[in-house]
Amino acid sequence: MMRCGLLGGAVLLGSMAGGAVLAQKPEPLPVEELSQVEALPADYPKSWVLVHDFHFNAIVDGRIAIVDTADPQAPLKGLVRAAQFANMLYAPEKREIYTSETFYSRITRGERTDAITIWDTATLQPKGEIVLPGGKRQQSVTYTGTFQFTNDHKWALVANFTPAQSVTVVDLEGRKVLGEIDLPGCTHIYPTGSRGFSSLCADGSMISLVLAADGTVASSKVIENAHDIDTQPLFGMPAMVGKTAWFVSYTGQLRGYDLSGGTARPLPGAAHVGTAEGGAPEWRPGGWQVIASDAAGLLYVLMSPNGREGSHKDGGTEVWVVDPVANRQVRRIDIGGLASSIAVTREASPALIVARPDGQIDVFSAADGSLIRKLGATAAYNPTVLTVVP
Amino acid sequence: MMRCGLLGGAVLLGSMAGGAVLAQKPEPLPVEELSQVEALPADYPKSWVLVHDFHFNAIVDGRIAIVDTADPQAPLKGLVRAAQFANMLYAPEKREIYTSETFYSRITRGERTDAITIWDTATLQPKGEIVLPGGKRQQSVTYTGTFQFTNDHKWALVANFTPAQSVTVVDLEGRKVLGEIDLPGCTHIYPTGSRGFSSLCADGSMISLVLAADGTVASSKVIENAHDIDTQPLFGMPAMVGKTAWFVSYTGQLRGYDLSGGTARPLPGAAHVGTAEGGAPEWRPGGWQVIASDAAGLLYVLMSPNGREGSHKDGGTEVWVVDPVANRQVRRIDIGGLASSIAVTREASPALIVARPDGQIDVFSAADGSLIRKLGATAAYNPTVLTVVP
Amino acid sequence: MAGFDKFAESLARRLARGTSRRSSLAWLGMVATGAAAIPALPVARAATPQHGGGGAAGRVPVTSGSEQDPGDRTSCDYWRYCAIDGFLCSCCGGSVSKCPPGTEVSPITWIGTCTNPADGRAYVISYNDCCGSSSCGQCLCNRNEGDRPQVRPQANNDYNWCLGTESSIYNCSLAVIVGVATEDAG
Amino acid sequence: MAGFDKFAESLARRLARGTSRRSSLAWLGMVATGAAAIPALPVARAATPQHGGGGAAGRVPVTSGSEQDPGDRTSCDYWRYCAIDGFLCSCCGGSVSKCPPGTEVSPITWIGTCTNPADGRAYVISYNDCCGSSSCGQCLCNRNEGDRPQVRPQANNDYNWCLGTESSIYNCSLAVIVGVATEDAG
Repeated sequence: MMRCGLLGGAVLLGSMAGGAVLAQKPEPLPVEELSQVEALPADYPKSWVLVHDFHFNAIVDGRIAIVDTADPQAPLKGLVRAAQFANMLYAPEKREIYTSETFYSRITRGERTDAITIWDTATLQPKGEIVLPGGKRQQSVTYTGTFQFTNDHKWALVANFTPAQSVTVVDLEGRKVLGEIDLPGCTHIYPTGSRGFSSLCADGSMISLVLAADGTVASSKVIENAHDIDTQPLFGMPAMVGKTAWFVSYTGQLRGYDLSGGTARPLPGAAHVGTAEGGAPEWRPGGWQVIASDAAGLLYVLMSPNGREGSHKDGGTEVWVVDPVANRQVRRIDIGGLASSIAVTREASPALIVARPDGQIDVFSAADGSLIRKLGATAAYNPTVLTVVP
Repeated sequence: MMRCGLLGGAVLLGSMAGGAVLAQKPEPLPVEELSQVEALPADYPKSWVLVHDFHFNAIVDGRIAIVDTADPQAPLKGLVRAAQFANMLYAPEKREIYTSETFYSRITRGERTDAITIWDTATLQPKGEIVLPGGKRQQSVTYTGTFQFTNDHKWALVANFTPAQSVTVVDLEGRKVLGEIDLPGCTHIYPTGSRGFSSLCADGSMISLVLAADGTVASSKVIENAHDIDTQPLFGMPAMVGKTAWFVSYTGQLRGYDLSGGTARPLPGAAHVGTAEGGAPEWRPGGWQVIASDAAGLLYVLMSPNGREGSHKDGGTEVWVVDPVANRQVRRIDIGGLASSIAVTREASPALIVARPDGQIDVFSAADGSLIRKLGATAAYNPTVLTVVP
Repeated sequence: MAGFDKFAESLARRLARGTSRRSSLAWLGMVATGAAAIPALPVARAATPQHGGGGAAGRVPVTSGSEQDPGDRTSCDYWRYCAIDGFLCSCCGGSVSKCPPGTEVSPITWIGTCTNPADGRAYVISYNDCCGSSSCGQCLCNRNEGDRPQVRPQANNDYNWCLGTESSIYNCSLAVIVGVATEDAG
Repeated sequence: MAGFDKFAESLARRLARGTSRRSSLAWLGMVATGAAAIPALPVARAATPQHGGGGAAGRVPVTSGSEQDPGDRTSCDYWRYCAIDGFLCSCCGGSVSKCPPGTEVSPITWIGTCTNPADGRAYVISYNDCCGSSSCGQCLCNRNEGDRPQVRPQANNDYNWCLGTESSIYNCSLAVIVGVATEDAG
């Protein structure tokens, strides 16, 4: 580095001398070392986000992009394979990333293998694999509810859909499948209590299951009238505030479910994202991952000014910040164009991460809504789910 | 169809009546049949082209697009898998397409399998597979010379590169590998004689091998000074005129090799694509598949006006038609923008097919250079090699 | 909505032919659960971000030839696509009702209800996926009229509906008329 | 060109450490065959068609910090990329000399000779591929100064140089200085 500084000076002298090459040339640039691979910090900084790239033009070749939203020079830190409608989980304290994927022996045909791959956070190399039996893993455009932790990150739950519905219970630490729970009519997994989960059901109920130490169902309870698919359909992915899952409906109603105990408890009272002028015909939530929380418990909802039936995946142009407990709209953030997914980091000064349909990722201040930086379309083709470092 | 016409009339009447819905409504559209899959003619028309899509953004997910260049409404007729730097061969008389591919058990990792897949031209369904041993299949940006027929389409030859060089001999009809021929220092396969092939070698020679009935080498012959890599490097893919392979060099020299006998025979005399004004600094061939032939034996060469060292893959904006035997430039075709690959169909009125770097495919008259139709970017992301129906 | 239950039953019967007993029974249950809730809605074009080298640039319209089935079948605006999410098979070597060669039709799928502007009727459209060949990559189209959360599978277009097929690899989506939902949706 | 044979020998020795005996011997032979022909040439930017959602839009330049190694390493114009064909590892989680995490470096590769505009020297650049993760998709760059047909492998950038690695899946390409070809290329 000292030598580099010196050489820089020499080149400057040369150019000052009218561009002529000096008789006294600098030393050549040194030969560089081959065979090196970058390593990441095993514990990701809080500015990092795991961006699921659905890769619509090659779904078999989906990925997770590890992105530092504070580094506009090199936002993409690395890629983890997430093949064929994959899902991803991140366990920071274990320094592991898990992908649940589907493979065919000839990419598009042949023998099917579903498996969870365990990746090291520092090297992004696979450390192990757990094969999932039956070829029944649910394949969807990315949702968080089809692959979830329970039992303190020791287990994973995998949603199945054939279209018969069930959940496979996996012991991540023991690297083995514990069993399968039939769950007809119910969908998505919301970790509940210390070892269990809840699901939303097609008849409007919610079901909560407590699991035994061997992965079987110890007890279950149905909560009737937990959601209304006809009048207030809920976006599939909630924002978590502690152990409370906050869902937003297609029209902006907020529904909280306390998942801290063995049985889910719908929070009483109605909250709403609020209203605003200028909608044509009205403001509604719109996008893919439309709701996020910050550490203080505020909710951030991606809003479309062109809300109508069928607009719920069209994306939004503003983010509305809402206090769901006080049922109060705190502020509106103009994100300067259409976005499809949002998340809020857990940094000391939290950032609102905005992913756009063309892959552009922008970083705003969650506190005042000002634009901090633009990362460009530098990480993912089709960013679906953004997972912040907790 | 009769009923449709009637209904159309009814709707028209309705609109003439000021948009009011008639009391006499047309019959509803009929319920349509489920569970149908389109089939192709087993013998492809001569307007069809097999377009190799390298799919740079997902090389593991490469494809062959079957394209009807005479159908601007639906140019894409179907896709055939061509995974991971694949190669493709087409045997019209067998109504088969062959892909030589590489697979990993976990897409990017795990156990490697190289295989030839045999596809039916009508259904585009696989009919069989021949596994290639050793995990040594050459992977390159698409060249025709790494997978070739010999022995009257009964056998295929697969180039290997580890970087040790060899050729695997495959009995397509018998669905088995016959053996492997070491070929150090030589590259690409040019079918020669009735059962054999030639390769270009790094020392400037060409080697021709005659194969025995069991796939071993019956005899071989080295042709010294067959090409000059330093001063006249040849684009890798020749245009075939009968059994003569015409190569073009980076600067526009044309080299013919008669491959009809057991040993390749370099044609005497020098031919050249010719020159033209307006080059900056000069006109040179440029693109990926830069040379094509028509049924009359004329050559078509994709030319860049910005020819210089290193420009040979930059693409070209004109196609020069050359008679290589008379060594005469016949005409120049302005193709209205940058293209990377060209081919000429064997239709009664042959078409010059032009593939552009953004995937657009245009069709020109080979006879007078006029634009016939534009197919748009409707078939492939990265068209590399165009194979016309013979 | 009248007649929908009858339609759902008939649809389930037709679908049952092409799929396993267990999955068709599950499907039948789902159709029965959700049938009454599938609405007939006005057609509106949703934002469809284009990605990749494909897309509509330079496409020549493909029409039915019938004035009662108007519109360009390679355009996301075509009336039948009101609840589709995926690549249009009409751009992939297939049509609205036929899969491209080299693929197979998923026997079960989601359905939407789209209004035909020519006759004012709401038709039930089955968005069967074509499977076994990877992402077609042409004419990506995402519209969501009547699309409901995954908890109501038969009204959700986010599932990979390549189910009951030899391969679950997704290539493109059809838009097949399987019935009339309402006589007048206007 | 003086000194190049010595360089090639040393390069082959370094490469031999990371690869099998058979392939390194084959490689040594190839370097010896082609060594005298690798030219030092002026830097010119080739056409680099962009495809897909990635690309240079919105990129912030990445520089070496040294005036003797000038230019943006995420730009195809950077002097070291004069004969590269692929995704720039500097855009993929790596750098010009380091592979992104999750990949491994190919021990053998092709080489180009690029002129450093700051000191006028022609450097020999090794374009090792990073392997085991699929197409990075960022900063596709194709330049071909000194690129020669596949018959001279060590001067050809069309090979997938993910050879001698556990996986041959291609992710991105490095541009590592491995020597000085000529003292003054100007």
